[in-house]
Amino acid sequence: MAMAIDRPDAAELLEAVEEYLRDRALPALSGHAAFEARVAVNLLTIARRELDLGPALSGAETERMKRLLGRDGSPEDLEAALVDLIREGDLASRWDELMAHLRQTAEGKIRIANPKYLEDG
Amino acid sequence: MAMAIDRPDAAELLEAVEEYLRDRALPALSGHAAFEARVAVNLLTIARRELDLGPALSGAETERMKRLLGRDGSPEDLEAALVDLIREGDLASRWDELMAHLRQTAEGKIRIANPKYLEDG
Amino acid sequence: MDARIETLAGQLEAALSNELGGRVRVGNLVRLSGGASRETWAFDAKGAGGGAMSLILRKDFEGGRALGLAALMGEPDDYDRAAEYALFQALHAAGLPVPRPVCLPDPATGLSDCFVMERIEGEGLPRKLLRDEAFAEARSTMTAAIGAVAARIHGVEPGKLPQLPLRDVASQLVLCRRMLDLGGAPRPVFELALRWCADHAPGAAETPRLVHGDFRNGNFLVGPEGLRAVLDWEYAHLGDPMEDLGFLCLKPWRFGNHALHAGGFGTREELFKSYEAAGGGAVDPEAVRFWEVLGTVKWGALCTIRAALHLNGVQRSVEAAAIGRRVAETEFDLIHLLG
Amino acid sequence: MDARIETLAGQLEAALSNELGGRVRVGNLVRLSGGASRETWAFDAKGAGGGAMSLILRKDFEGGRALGLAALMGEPDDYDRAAEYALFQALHAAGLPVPRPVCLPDPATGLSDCFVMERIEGEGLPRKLLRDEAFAEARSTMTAAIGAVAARIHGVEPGKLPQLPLRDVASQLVLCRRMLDLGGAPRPVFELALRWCADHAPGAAETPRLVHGDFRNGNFLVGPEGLRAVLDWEYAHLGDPMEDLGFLCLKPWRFGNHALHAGGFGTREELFKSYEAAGGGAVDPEAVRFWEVLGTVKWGALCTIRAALHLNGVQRSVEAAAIGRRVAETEFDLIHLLG
Repeated sequence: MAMAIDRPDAAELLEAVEEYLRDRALPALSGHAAFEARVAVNLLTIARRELDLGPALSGAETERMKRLLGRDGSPEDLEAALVDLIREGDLASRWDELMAHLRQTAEGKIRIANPKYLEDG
Repeated sequence: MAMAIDRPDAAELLEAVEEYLRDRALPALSGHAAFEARVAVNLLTIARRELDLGPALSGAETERMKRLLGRDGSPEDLEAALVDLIREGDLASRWDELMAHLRQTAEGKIRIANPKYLEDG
Repeated sequence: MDARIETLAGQLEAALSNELGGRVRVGNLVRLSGGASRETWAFDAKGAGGGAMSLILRKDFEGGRALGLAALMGEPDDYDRAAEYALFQALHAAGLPVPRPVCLPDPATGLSDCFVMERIEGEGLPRKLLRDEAFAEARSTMTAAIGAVAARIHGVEPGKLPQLPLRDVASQLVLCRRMLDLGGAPRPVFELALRWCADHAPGAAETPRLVHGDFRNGNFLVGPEGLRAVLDWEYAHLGDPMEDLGFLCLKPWRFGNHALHAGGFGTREELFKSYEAAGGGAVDPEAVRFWEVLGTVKWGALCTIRAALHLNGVQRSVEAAAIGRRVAETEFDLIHLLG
Repeated sequence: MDARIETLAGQLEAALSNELGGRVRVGNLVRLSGGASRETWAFDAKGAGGGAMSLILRKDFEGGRALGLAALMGEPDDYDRAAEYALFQALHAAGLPVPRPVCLPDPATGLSDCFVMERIEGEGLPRKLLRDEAFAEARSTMTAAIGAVAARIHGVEPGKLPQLPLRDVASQLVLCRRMLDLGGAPRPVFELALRWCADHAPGAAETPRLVHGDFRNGNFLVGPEGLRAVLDWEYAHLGDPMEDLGFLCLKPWRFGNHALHAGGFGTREELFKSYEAAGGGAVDPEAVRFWEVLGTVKWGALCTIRAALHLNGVQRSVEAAAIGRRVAETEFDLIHLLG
């Protein structure tokens, strides 16, 4: 962390708000507002995992797309090219490679959004 | 934003939690828990500004340190060298440059943490 | 809120008095939770003769119909609450386990876009049905009961029903395409699944049958002895009966019981056996799998829509925001189904 | 909480009955907000003769003293509540505007680490004092009153006080160094300020004087007519009287009235004039500026400590987390002071 960011940094701020919501607000709330407090805590844990894992997962995804498509480009270009391939290209010849890429990408998103889902199988 | 991150992304999740805290939780809370809800909203806005501005501010700070110290290195190395300079080096000869760097760094942090403080002058 | 409850109770009293004759009194009116485009209220009604009824009011949310399936498909929304009421009358007459429709209020009473039906007691929350000791006996009968009720739904003579839209594979692919386009940037997994569906569509049935259209754990009302009713018919249409069996087997309705594809209650094989035994006709497992894939795309696309409505400010909430991040789960499920 | 209030009320009745003689009854006991290391309670006490008193209980927070200044300086914490009580007795005897100390409870009553004092009615919140119409008249007198009270504080004969620690520049720089080291990674701005302070320390006064040590807007109790009392003497020590004037002028206590350095009430010049007019001796503006710098470092270092206590799990709260992000403001203030 560079000097430009003081502590508690963004992830640590989210943790403080999570604790407040869970330990202080939730016991004082009832009904739908209490239910939403639990959802809000979950959103903050998702955001924290995104700050933690997002950059590496995005980078790995871009590398996989470059290999799969055999070309360079920005993540947005590569993604658009991948969608074109899937909509109109010859998929049979690289089905396994494509599915492996999509599986890894989906697993990465789930590691951020709901890691328990991967354990469920 | 790469595919690896679905929407709402981290900043958008924080915005949703801010709205929940301000519009749904706060009216149902009282006393210290209500006060803390306002603080929590503020923490989330700080975190969002950090996600937005942090990378560019950190990058600019590193570049300034390289110029000021006349050397390359990781942000951590450069920061340690700057602290050494301030503790033991000859400051008189580069006082203005040093103060300009420190002022820009502090202003950057405040743009994230409490932008109104800069308007106050 | 209290003022609204009083107004609503008065309107219900007027509508029910009209319908049933004599002075009807309404009490214990409470809004039930849930519903993104529809409100559900529970209440009790007492007639002049002292007879008491437990009732439900289903009412369009203000602006709710703009969020409905027909609006998304660009169709005129003929399927309003009056049409749903007529469907309930037909279903109830056909002997299906559905709440008895009681009253379609005259708009002159101030009530519109709604109808009143009988309230059947029972549990609908999937986690309770799949976990609670109180439903242990019910669980042992659920797969057979679900298979049998599906067979009865699909066996209803279409001529005895009010007009329902025909939703074949092609129209459902159009719907998914439209929802995904509204839901944000193109997603490779959904694109792949749509292409797969176009390539693997089962042949159309000779006669389209009544299809529930949202046939899943979550729309079953259950007592300790077993299945009591099938709810939420707003997506009912004519089409391929295998659609209901496929949709029932989606992973999100298994709530952790992943080896038990049929809503977490039983295996696919048990479901198919009970469906055929109840006279549902021969099950086509490949068609069921196809509808599992298309159903997963449809569910995932609906999630992207809920998230987009949050992101573009139409319906903001932490729940809607959370749903946006669950789309990855449907992508993961699709990869398993196709891989 | 209710059980704790009942116990505390009973202990206070025992302690006050001991102290004052006769049966004392305690009522309206409520905890006031704020305080990271100390609890403050307000209550009413009624003696057997019917006399009523409005009182305050100051009590160490459980584990609170471990967070105190002495603990941070590695000193034995002699300055406990008994010492603070003795100080209040001396201040009150010297005629300073402080709450009258009433009782230092015998630990046999179950009360320890606390004392009881008179409750003076008045407003202490800086934003109200600086903005509310009710304090318009008070505001016009505040700078003169603050200067005068500072002169009276610094004029107290040290021999009439209980023993207080001497805190000269060198010891305060050691304290700041220690706090900053505990507070996290080295910060260039604070390093620069500490070096500047070491190079610019004013000469030590011939006789160290009583210094309040936390002399700021926020520790003044005010009525519509003007200043009523100076509170929060826990940082009182012997040292350079210019320290109190410098600390008063820090930016964080101006609450937006930035041209009015003296707590947002008046200019530095007005403050100095009233101090000298009240017999406080000649003000050394350079020394005041020095103590502004050192006070800003101390305040910033305290903020880093609060944040570190949050980060290492000792005292978690959203407030403590927020304070960590306010440190940048003190860095910004230091750059203005030094630049």
